[in-house]
Order: sequence, then structure tokens, then C-alpha cells
Amino acid sequence: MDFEPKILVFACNWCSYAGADLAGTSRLQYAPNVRIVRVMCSGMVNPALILHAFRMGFDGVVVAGCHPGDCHYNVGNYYAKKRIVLLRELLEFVGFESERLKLLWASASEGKKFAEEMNEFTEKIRELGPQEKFRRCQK
Amino acid sequence: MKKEESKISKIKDRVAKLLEKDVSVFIAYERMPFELKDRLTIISSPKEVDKISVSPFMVGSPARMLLEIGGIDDGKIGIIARACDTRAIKQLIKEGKIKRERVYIMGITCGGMVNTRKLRSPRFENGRLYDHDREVHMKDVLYDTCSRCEDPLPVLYDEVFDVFDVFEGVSKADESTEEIEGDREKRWSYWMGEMEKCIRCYACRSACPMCYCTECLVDPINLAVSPFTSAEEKASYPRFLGKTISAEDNLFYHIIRVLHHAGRCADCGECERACPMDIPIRELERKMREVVRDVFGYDDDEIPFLAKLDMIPEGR
Amino acid sequence: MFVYEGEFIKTLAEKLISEDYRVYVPDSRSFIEYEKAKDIPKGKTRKSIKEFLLPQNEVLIRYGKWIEEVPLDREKRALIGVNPCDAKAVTLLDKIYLEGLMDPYYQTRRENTLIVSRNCEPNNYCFCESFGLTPFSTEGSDIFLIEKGERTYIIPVTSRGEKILSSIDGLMNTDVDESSIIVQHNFSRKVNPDIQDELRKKFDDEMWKRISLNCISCGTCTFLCPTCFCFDMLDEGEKEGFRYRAWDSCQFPLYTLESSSHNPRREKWQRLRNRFYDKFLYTVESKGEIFCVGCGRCIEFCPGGIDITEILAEVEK
Amino acid sequence: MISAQSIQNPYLPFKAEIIDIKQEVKGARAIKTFKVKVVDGERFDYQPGQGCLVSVFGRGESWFTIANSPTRPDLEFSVLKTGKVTTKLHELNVGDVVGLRGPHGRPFPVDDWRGMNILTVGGGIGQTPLRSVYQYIIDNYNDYGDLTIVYGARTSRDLVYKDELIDLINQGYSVHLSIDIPEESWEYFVGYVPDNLRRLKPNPENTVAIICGPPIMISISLKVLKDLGFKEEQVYTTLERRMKCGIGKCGRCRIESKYVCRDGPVFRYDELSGLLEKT
Repeated sequence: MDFEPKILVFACNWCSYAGADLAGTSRLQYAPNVRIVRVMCSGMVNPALILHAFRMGFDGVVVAGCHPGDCHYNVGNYYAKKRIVLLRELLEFVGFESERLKLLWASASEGKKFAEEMNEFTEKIRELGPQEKFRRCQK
Repeated sequence: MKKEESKISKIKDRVAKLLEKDVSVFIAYERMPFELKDRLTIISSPKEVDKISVSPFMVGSPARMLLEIGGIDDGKIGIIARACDTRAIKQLIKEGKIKRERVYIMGITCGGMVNTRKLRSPRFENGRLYDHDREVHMKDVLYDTCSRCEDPLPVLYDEVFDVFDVFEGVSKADESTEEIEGDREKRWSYWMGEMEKCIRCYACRSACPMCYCTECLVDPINLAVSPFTSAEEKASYPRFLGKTISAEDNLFYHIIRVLHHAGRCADCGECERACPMDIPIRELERKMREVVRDVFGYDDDEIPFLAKLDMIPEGR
Repeated sequence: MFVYEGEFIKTLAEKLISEDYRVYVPDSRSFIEYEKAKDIPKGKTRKSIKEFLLPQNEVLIRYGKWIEEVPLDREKRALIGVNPCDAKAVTLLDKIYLEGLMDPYYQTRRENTLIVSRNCEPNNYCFCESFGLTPFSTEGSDIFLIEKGERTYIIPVTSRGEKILSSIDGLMNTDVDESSIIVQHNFSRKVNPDIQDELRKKFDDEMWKRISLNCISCGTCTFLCPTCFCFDMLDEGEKEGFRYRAWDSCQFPLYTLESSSHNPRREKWQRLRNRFYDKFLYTVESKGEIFCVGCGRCIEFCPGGIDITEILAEVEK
Repeated sequence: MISAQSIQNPYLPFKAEIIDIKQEVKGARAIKTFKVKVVDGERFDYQPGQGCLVSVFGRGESWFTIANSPTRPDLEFSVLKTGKVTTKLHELNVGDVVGLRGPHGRPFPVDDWRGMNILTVGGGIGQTPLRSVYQYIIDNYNDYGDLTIVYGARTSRDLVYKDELIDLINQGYSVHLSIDIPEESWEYFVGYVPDNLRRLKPNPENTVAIICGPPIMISISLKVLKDLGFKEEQVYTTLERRMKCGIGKCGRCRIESKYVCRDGPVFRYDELSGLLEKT
């Protein structure tokens, strides 16, 4: 049975979500196991949201935001970068595969890049296999 | 150890003189009646000065007490602070929670605190520690924090008292967090084993001077609700974590708590001291300090770390 | 009274495992499975056996469209090496959960749990003598062991204990009188149990504000206390999930917070005061029993340094 | 008279279907009255003053006093929208299923009140337990003396069961409504409930008074009744505390040695006078 990973993407409304739209309108195919949640800014993504996603059973989480400097709120993506790096370091330290969490800069015009990144990330997670570590056990 | 008694009496006289005019209350430690442990206390008049006790058995963070009684009256507050407490006070001042001019900091040199849980029935007589009438060398029963303390000298003070000979053999965190490194699965099973023990009593959160949020996201045991909070707001309050006790959920709680201390933790070890189940939660904080120092290159700047945005580590 | 030469705990454990009990023995922190235990230390475990009768998390109902499953834990357990104060605490928990409306979850666990306690070595924090307990009191346990060097004296306390012991060979009954094997222990800490009227007088006293200064309102004292029984009921999972109950502490501010944002015990000192009044006055009025067994865990592990014996002495003054 | 199922496992709710929803009050502090029928057809007998834990799986449970009298069909609960469970209840509509646990709590001793006059003093949503009392009294009117209902709220829009009460007025019952802030088309008393009470001067002779509402209103009304000569044994009230298990186990609703969910929520005033802890 081929493992179909479940990926959650927090796409920032101004850049990445628009990029994902562009990928869709220009008929680019990318992995269907990606579920996109539109957030107003990548800086809004709280580390507890990410861990909650893993707890609910997602195999990979991507936080997609604007390139540094393009953020509609000036500093949102800087905060996101800091939080994601800190969270990845801590997850790596406790022995969780930190590759399951990815930060992606994708602007509104990079539809193709967005699609490629999604496919590549899905393949990587498919190799890693299902995420059993944080999954909530029905004790 | 006559030297020890005279130093402490010098501190007592100084506190008494301070209490007369320029300080309204003083945060110090007092010896507990039935056991070898010092707890925090508030000295408000020169008469109560002789209950002050300065010893290697002090438990509780004076910085946290300062936060708690900071708002009572507008007089100046004196505080006896070890090196890690002064770091915590400095961070709280940097974050605007305490005004420097309202605090009179009496720093003391620190030789490390003794972890009495490692001893069966400890006794302390004129500077020497005995357990079941067998003398114990203090350096082997220190708290893990103190045995790997990076900087045992106060960083912020109005005056310093040399009470204990400073703990020379401080390993500059040489055996850093690598010894639990190993491969991923080993680390994960190590931390699952540790987090299994956690009973989510939140002593670590309550004991930490940096954890002063009115509302905690992970498990709101301190939900700030007013008569004007609307029903929708109360209903939609994000409940990421309830009271489910599993190793993963406990790790979820500790990771989120530690993330909030990035660049702020004073490494005083109060969280580990408060934990009834002896879980090495300070390792997570030390890893956070290491990441903040090495990956981000942040080094005790005026602007708090979480607000400094111009440090984008490449390739991470 | 029986006597057994040699390692009685080992034989008892193997016998019980053969009767498909799961056997737990103490390590320094809590009770672990017998197979995993290297040696069995004396003295109190940090977590009491309350977690075997009232676990920190207990699923009451699994729901989907409606109630899917009501999981009752019918596993047969044996706890060997319990100290007398924890065993007595179980009888106090019974007063709450088995009187009035019977709590089925607690009841099935209680019936399937065998409590084998033994004499313990009190440490500096113990004051069980003030409540009429000694390191040798057998109340609340099914079998009581007194280890004396190589020999172990065994006292069957309940009929269930007798039934278990009858099926073990190698027990010789002996009529040595108890006083010869009971060791006196003088306790450094004392509490005067009948302070109910003092407590009533001192409700609005200023001392509670001063005493609660060190308290940091964490849940350690209530979670480690063998007689604290408060719990919270929560649902997890929107469409399908489980309704569970979890330990709760009257020291947490949310414990009495009402949705109108009125909180009868908003201040830290009110919550700390409530812990003393609840254990030494209110339960005496409602259940006729002091809900404290003098195990001293709340003193030993309090991060703030709150000492129950010191405070009760001050109440008495 | 606790239903059979809840004796065997008091934590299991049984099914009940919502058959009617009436929006009493709109706005931020909306109040809806749910008429609910027990699905398994199990006899569910209770007495005025008792309450149930209404449970919505996924959100939790809340305690509601049963709003109608046992002499009327089915069960009614008035739910003020204020938190996690109540917001979800307000989103439900007719035909949805909720869980019911109970009835729990000590009821009003309506049998001992035979032949006495009944005075109910209500404030805001506190009118719910009183409604079950005065409906019971109205249905057995010849066993009791005369009935006086005093009820008030902030504004006329916040009055619960308003049209019902106006019908009672037309039928000749002595009902005295009041609102705090004057409004044009309001022909009844304007002012706080205790002032309305002071104006009415009910005579304490052979009378039982029941006060229920916000804590301030309760304490002032109690003073007014005491000045009028009411003794503490004649006055009843219901107390409010955070409740979780509803069966006297979890310890949250305790006021000193009394469990509000088991020994209450109905208390006679002299039982409360010895309390150290002011609620």
C-alpha cells in the first residue's frame, strides 16, 4: 500500500496563497496531498498550531510566506523565520524529524516554484514515512 | 567557619541600615523551621533582620517574588540576588517589567546550591555538610544547573557581598547538550521516557521568573476573563492542549513553554528545582540558549532577542 | 499471623502473576511493573497509589454520533510494598467515591486492586503519628508484611488477603506477639488533629495572606497528595473523540472561575487557605474524617516552601 | 427519584431531542429556552428546583435548572449564551439531540409549603428555578395560599418569559414586573427589584419567599425581607458555583462542607448563615 502523506501548508494571503492560485490558474499539477490554509501572514503561525497539526496526525507542515522585505506587514516573515528555526532546532534536539517542518519563501509570481516545492516536499515526506511520534494516541 | 558567620552578619547589618530609610521592603531568604532549606521571605522592618539566612540551600527565585510584590507600594525594594537572579532581573528590566531605580540589588557571590533531594537526612554544621554523619563534599551534590553554571558572578548590582568562595571548577558547559545527542531514535526515546513522568502540575511554569504571562496558550490555567468578554471569545479560545497526560502532550507543553524563553532564560534552574518528578527540563532551556548564541549570534543585546529581527541565519 | 523465611515478596509476586494479576512494586518515584523492578527501596514513593485507583487521565465515554463505548478498567492488579499512609488514604477515597451515587469506574478498579502494604521507614517529612497511624498500621490494606531481617511476618487483614495467603505454601503460623517486632519511631513533626474550632475562628485572619506569600499556585501539593480527589471533566474531539476526567487542583485559579467571570477564590491566599480548611474542617463536617494521612509529600515537594505542620501549629496558637 | 440509568453509571447522559426553541432575549447576552423530550421514553420525574447537566459531546456539559414544573409536559431549559457549551447550544436547532444527566440536586420542599403563601423574587436569568415553582403552584392552586411574583431585569428586552408573565397578569395573578432603566411603553414599576419589593411590602405571616438572581440583588432583597419581618427559615435561594460532575464527587462546587450540586442548589437561608466563606 503506497503511503499517501498528509501535508498542511500555512500560505500567507498576500504572496504564497496568490502563488498557489497562480499555480492553479496556469494548470500546473502539484501533489494533491497538500491542504492549504490561508493565513493573513506567515508571522501569524503560532508554533502551537504547528505542533497541534502534528498531534492531529499530519505528516508534514509547510509555512509559506513572502520573501524577506516583501511582507505586507513589513516584519511578519522575520518573526516566522525566527520561530520556525527555533522550533526546528528544538524538535531536532528531542529526536523528532525536523525535516517534516519546512519554511518556504514564495512570492505571488512564483507559481511554478510553489508547485515544484510542494511535489518535492511530498516526495521527501513519503520517504520519511508516516509521522507516528506526535500523533495523538487514543489512550 | 567563623568567616561564614561574620559575612552573613555583615549582610544583616547592611539590610537593617537599608531598611531604615532608602528601602521599604527587602526580599531575602529565611531558614525553614523543620528542614535544611531556605525559602523566600519579605523583611519589612530592621527588627526582623536576624531571620535572614544565606546558605547553599536557598530555593525560590527572588526575581519572581519581585514581580509579584513589585506593584504593592511605590517604595524601593531591596533584594538579595545570586548571579542567576541578577541575570533574571536584568532581563526583566530589559523587558520593562521592573524599573531599575525601584530595585536595590544586593548581589552575593554564589558557590552553587545543594540539591537536598540527593541526600537522605542532611545536616549542615559550621560550613560542613553531613548526611547520616558521613561528611559530603558540597561540590558533588550541587544542582545540575549550578555544577554547570556559566557565570557565577552577579551581572547587575548596587553592591556585592563576597559570601561563598566562587565555584572555580565551573565547567564552561563543556559537556554541553551533546551527551544526549546520539541518533534521533535514541534521543526521542530518552525524552519520551522523561516526559512520561511529567504530571503537569505546572510548578515549572509558576516557578520561572520569565513565565509571567497573564494567559498561557498551552493550557489556560490562568484564563484572563472579564465580565465583558463576549461568549464567542470564550467559546473560540484556542484549546491546543487540555489535561491529557501522555508523553507527547507533555513534550508539546514543554516545547511551547521553552520556545517562549528563547534568549530570555537566565539559567537559574528554578524550573528543575521546582519539578517534583526531577525531569531535566533545563536541558531544553540550555539547548535554546545554545541555539540563540550559535545560530543567531545574539549576545545579550539591549533589545530582547525575540524582538531583534535583523538576524536571519542562512541555510537553516 | 504467619512467618516466612526468605524473600516473601518474590514468592508472593510470582504467585499473583500466575493468577494473572499484574504486579506493581515501588521504585523511588512511583510503582512500576514487577518484571522491570531491579530492587525495591523502602520508604514512600513520590507519587502515591492514588494513580492506580483514580488515574490522572481516565476516559469516561468515547463518543461518535452518540456514546460509542464506556471503557471500564477490569484489569486485576496487585500493589506490593505500599506504605501504611497510602493504604489509609485509599479508605478515605472510598468515602468519596463509593458513598452516595457509586462511581462505577472507581468501583471496578477498587475491586480489582489488591493492596499489600508493609512497614515503612518514615523520613524527616512524615507526621502520620498525629493522625493515629504508625509505620505498622494495617488499615486499608489486604495483606500486611513486616520485614525483619531474613524473616517476613505476614498479617492477613481482609478476607481477600486470607484467600490469597491460603494458596501460598511455606507459611508457618506463629504466635509471636506484635509488640516484639514493632519498632517505635519518634517523629520530628507533629500536628494537633483537633483544631476544627481554631480553624473556624481564624478564617478571616491576616495570617493567610502572609503565609501564602511563598505559594506559587502550582498543582504539586494536590497532585502528590494521596487524599486529594478533585477532578475536571473535558471533551476532546469535535465530531468523534472521548470525554475524560483528569486530576484538578483547587490551587489553580480556573478551578472556581465561573463563566460570568466571577471567581469566589480569585486570590492565591484564598486558594491556599481552602486547602487547609477543606482537609481539616470541611471533610470533618461532611465525612467525619480528616482528609490527611501525614505522608509529608506536600512539604517535601513544595517549590515555595509551604510547610503544613508549621501552618497548623500557627493556627493553633 | 433519580432515573434508573443514572444510578448504574451516573456519568452517562441519556438522549433527549429538542422539540422547540424559543428566543427569549436577543443580543450579546442572548437567552433561549429549549423544550426537550427524553428519547428513550424513560420516565424522568423530578421536582421544582432540581437541575440537569445538559451535555453536548465535543464541547462539554453545563448545569441548568429545569425551567418548567413537573406537572407540565417535557423539560424546558433556559440557556444564557456565555461560554463554550452554551454557545454551541445556541447553534443547535429543533430535532438535534443533546445529552441529559440528572435530575440532580435537592428540590424546593414544595410539599411542606402546602397552605402557605408563596413569594418569588427573581432577577434576570434567575427567574428560571422560580418559574418551575410558580407553575407548580398554579397547577395545584387550591393546595396553596396566594402567589406573588416579583421579577425584574435590566431592560424590558432582558425580561425572560415576558409574554407568559403578562398573560398571568391578565388572568389576575399578582405579578409585579420591573426594569432598571425607564422606557417609554413600560407601564409597570421602574427601579431595582429590591425597591419594588420594598414598595409592595409583602406580609411575612405564613409566607415562604424564594430569591434568585445576581448575588447583589439577593443580598439586598434579603435585607428588605428581614426588615419586613421575614425570618431566615422562611427564605430560600439557589446558589451558583462552577459545576462539573453534578453528583457530588469532583469537589468543584463545594461551599465549605456542602456540595452545591448535591446538597443544593436550593438552600434555606438559615443553612447558609453559618458560612464562613461569603459566596
